[in-house]
Amino acid sequence: MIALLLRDLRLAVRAGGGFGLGLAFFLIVVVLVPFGVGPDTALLSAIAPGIFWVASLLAALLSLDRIFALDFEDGSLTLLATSPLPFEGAALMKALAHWITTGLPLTVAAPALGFLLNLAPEAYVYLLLSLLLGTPALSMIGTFGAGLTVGLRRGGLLLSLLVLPLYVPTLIFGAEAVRRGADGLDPTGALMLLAGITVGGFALLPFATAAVLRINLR
Amino acid sequence: MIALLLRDLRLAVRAGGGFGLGLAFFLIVVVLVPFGVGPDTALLSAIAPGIFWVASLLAALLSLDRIFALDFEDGSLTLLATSPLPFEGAALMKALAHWITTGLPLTVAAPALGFLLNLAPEAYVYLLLSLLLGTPALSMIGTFGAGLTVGLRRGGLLLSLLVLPLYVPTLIFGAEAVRRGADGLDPTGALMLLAGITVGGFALLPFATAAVLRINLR
Amino acid sequence: MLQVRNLSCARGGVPVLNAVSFDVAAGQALILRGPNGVGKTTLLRTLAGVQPALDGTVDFPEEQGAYASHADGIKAALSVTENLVFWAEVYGGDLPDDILEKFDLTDLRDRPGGTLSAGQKRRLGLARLGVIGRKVLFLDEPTVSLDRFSVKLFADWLRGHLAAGGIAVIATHIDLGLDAPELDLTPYRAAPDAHGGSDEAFL
Amino acid sequence: MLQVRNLSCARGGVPVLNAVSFDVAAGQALILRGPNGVGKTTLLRTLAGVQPALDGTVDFPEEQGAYASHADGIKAALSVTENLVFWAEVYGGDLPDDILEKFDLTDLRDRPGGTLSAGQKRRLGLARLGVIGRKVLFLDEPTVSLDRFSVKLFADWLRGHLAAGGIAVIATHIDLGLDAPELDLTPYRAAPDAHGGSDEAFL
Amino acid sequence: MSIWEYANPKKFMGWTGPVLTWTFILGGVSLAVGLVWGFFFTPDDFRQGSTVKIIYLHVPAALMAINAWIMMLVASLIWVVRRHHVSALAARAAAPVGMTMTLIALFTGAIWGQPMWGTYWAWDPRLTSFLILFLFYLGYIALWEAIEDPDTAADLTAVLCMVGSVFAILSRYAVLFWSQGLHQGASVMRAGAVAGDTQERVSNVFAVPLFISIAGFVLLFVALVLLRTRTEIRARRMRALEARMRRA
Ligand code: HEM
Ligand SMILES: Nc1ncnc2c1ncn2[C@@H]1O[C@H](COP(=O)(O)OP(=O)(O)OP(=O)(O)O)[C@@H](O)[C@H]1O
Ligand SMILES: Nc1ncnc2c1ncn2[C@@H]1O[C@H](COP(=O)(O)OP(=O)(O)OP(=O)(O)O)[C@@H](O)[C@H]1O
Ligand SMILES: [Mg+2]
Ligand SMILES: [Mg+2]
Repeated sequence: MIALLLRDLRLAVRAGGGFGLGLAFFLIVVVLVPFGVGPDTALLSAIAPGIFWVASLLAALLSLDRIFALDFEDGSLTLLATSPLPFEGAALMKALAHWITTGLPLTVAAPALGFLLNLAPEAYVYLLLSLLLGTPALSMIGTFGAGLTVGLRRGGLLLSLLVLPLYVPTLIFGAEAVRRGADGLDPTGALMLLAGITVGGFALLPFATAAVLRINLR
Repeated sequence: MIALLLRDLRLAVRAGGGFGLGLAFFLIVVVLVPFGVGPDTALLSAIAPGIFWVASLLAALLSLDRIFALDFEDGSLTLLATSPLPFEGAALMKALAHWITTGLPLTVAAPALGFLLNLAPEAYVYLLLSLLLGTPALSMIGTFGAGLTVGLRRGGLLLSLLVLPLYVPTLIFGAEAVRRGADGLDPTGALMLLAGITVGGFALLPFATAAVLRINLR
Repeated sequence: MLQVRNLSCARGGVPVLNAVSFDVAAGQALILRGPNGVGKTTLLRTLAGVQPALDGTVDFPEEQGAYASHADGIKAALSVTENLVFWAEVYGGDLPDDILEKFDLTDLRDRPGGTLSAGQKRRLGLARLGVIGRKVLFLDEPTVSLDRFSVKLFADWLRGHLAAGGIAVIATHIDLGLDAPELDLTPYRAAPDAHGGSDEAFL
Repeated sequence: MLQVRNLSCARGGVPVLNAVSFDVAAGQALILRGPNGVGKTTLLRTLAGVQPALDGTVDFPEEQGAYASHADGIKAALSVTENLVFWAEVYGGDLPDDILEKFDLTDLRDRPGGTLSAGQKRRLGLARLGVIGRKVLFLDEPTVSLDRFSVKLFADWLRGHLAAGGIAVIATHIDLGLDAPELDLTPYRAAPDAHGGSDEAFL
Repeated sequence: MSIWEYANPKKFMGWTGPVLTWTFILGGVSLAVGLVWGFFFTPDDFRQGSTVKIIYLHVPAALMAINAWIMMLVASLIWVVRRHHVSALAARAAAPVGMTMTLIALFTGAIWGQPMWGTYWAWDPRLTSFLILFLFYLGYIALWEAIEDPDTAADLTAVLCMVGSVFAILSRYAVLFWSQGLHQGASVMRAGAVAGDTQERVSNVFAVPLFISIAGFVLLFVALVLLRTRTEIRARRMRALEARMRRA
């Protein structure tokens, strides 16, 4: 299983940028919002927690269809399915690789971008915490969605359509945690729920993902 | 050239949903933002023009990599390049097909979604107008980006990274037009500039796109 | 020992093959023949467990099957060696020392998979079979794009594999120069009214 | 009439073939031979104008070339007929009436391209050549995955094409049963120190 | 002998060796002089206090950030028209340097913004255009990195650079349309900067070290680009040798 994780990471790096690209997209969304909304700092600071979370979600989303699509097209997925590797493990590793290449860099960098949207200083630590707890769930849920849509041609949009509703709870709790942090309230509840989603997702979704993949390979 | 346009539209429809998917994504982003930002109506109505434009931009973005990727993988692109069809025309048709499947439905539907974000009533007509004038530019610029990155494995993210900065002027003028409309100011200037970008883009970018495609096919 | 009994299989919900039965003893190969579209790929996929059978049984030593499809599963960004090492690790083994020579890949060892020619890619895809150490091989047109020399190379390797007690079921349109029985699938073609199609219940 | 003079070509910045010259008269075919990786695909791509030549000239009647690569460009969601009609329209022609029979696609006419077997797909890919009405064909392993009957079918069609004054340059590893001269590319292999690779300027 | 011959990789390696050393030395010296003079031997500004001294980093970096892109554009055009490999590599070499300059301008600006405007970041047109410029650099570099074949990469990035330049100008205009800013006008570069008599005039005391510092940045930029181009040429040489060895 580690072999698969390492291969995926290596592929991501080789393909140019690997870790940087998810981050770059995140940065760009964060930069674009003020262009749309206007330069008013009070307004920006009010919507900052939400925008950061929506941006992470979109950054995760955008790289989802690559999780299985390439392996499907070149036949590796079929070969992996007939290999001794437990397919659930493979799904888990795929999610992990996705998180390491998108969620993790984004978590590390988000606080550094806080000032672009005038995020309240108190909220920085909660932004970091909520992303750390929440982005793995985004990757795992997304991997499930990617498994569902793998052989479909217009995968990209359909995938988003399927995955975004599944992302809603993560988004709500994540943004809520940061917002409460910014307002000086106690965000522990939201953070706990976020952690719950991540733990639950990682416990159950690898099995669901392996199942849908097997069906799609038939 | 019409044959190519018709084929692409037919493929989009066959692949399930065609016209609906871009729209659905747009809808979802518009719905997610209140989850992230919180339910404060004054706040939402202030950011509505920006969010609508950012959402259209992301909806356009998400389907970009499919413009050439499938044709590249199955070899049609090489066959098209050696066909009597002018390649510039092919690029133009691809952009048009993309607009018809994402930009157009979104333009038609956006005003109907205005109430979700409490858009000011005066702004509806300008939202429609700005999207009508601006989304073709998004498709054409995106087609150029798709041509640049076709053949690269992690195309999806790199594509966004390249295309989003190119989208900035369109976004600014588009959102500005709606915002001015909402504030009761005169948005003609912004709309004119938007139309200018679209016209300029369609006049020049097909050539750039054909050039980069030829390079990528080498 | 591979035992296939009364196997029926479908593709895209339509029954394709009906009641195929055969045995392949250890050390033996079986060549599947039949015109395009008769169901060779479908049969191999069913044998390998990629898709479920409509009916019948497939029996071979657990955890000993391996499938090689039309697509080779080669990663363009990984080098030839890295591609092979990955599969060796997935199957929990090591890279045999002589595998690169056996498939004439020594000169290409550090080339990225994406820069190989069609035949070189195929050789790499076949080399995977030598790496994973499985006994029962299901091979779908393994020699497509190979030149004569490479076909011989592969046939030699296959003979070695069989001599060591391996089994191979091979769909192919050309002559591999193997001394193996052939099975023509044409007689097993499912009749248009065959039972078991996914929608039969609605008729 | 196809004239190739002193053609050198490179792949991935590395010179592959050096000073290839040949003529093919109208009504003639030329079979390219050579081991895997010698540069057959590269040569065909250069002839068809997909990639630029390092050196030398290719001369054939303007707007008369057509290229068929390893990949067939078949759209999975379009039916067999729709796939062919699209190419006919791109080339500004009509679908010849007998094209489906000629490539044994009549039974498959309404099947989506994605549900064809490997050989059926190939037949569809080849049928495109009959639709576009080009004279000078550059074919890269056209008979991969085809059964014997289909190979014959294609060879027959090709003979007809040649009889009508067409030209074909064909890379293949198997015998098509065509009576055509062969050109082995091995002697034209670019020497390791050949000039013209994209990085030669740096040495 | 035409000037283009100096762009032959071998020639280029030959003449840049000594030039490189001297530009580095000269650049280092003028930068040191400019900065030391600026930091320690100029009076504090009557409005901005000692924070004004950041100008000796900020303004030269900002200027070089823009000039680097212009240089890349020119080099790309030369590559497209004349297909000189060195010019493509020079464009590639300049990008990270330009991006660093952009970052320096952004960071020094942000540090300066805190005392001046009470915030590290404001969506001011000038600052925003630099952010966009940063994104253009990022995309350009990412595209170079993502493509295996160097000639393809050179061609594609050249097209990107040209199209990007058009859009960068458009963005600059769009950003002005979108927000009126807090940022200072371009008084240094105005003709009458030194001799002028407006309120905004940068007085001589500040201007001389500033110009020395700008000269230092320019020389350093040239040196870095030469250095990186040489590295790129060596990498290509390695690649070519490896390819040849593989085939031998
Ligand atoms: C954070 C991002 C910032 C960026 C990207 C930026 C960019 C620039 C640029 C491009 C120039 C050169 C203008 C020219 O001479 O044509 C410049 C000059 C200057 N900047 Fe900034 N700036 C930033 C922040 C600030 C801040 C916060 C201040 C402080 C108030 C400031 C004060 C100045 C001054 C005084 C000049 C010299 C203007 C002149 O006299 O020419 N900048 N800046
Ligand atoms: N994905 C699919 N969906 C529906 N039908 C399919 C699909 N793939 C193949 N078929 C059909 O199933 C039948 C058997 O196909 P199969 O691929 O097994 O043939 P094959 O013997 O391998 O042919 P070939 O020699 O051309 O590879 C054919 O009639 C084919 O058209
Ligand atoms: N995309 C690529 N990038 C770099 N080198 C390549 C690429 N594709 C092929 N090559 C190399 O170029 C040489 C010629 O390849 P080409 O595909 O033309 O061979 P071929 O004669 O068609 O072989 P085959 O019979 O296997 O199809 C080979 O050594 C191959 O490894
Ligand atoms: Mg088959
Ligand atoms: Mg080939």
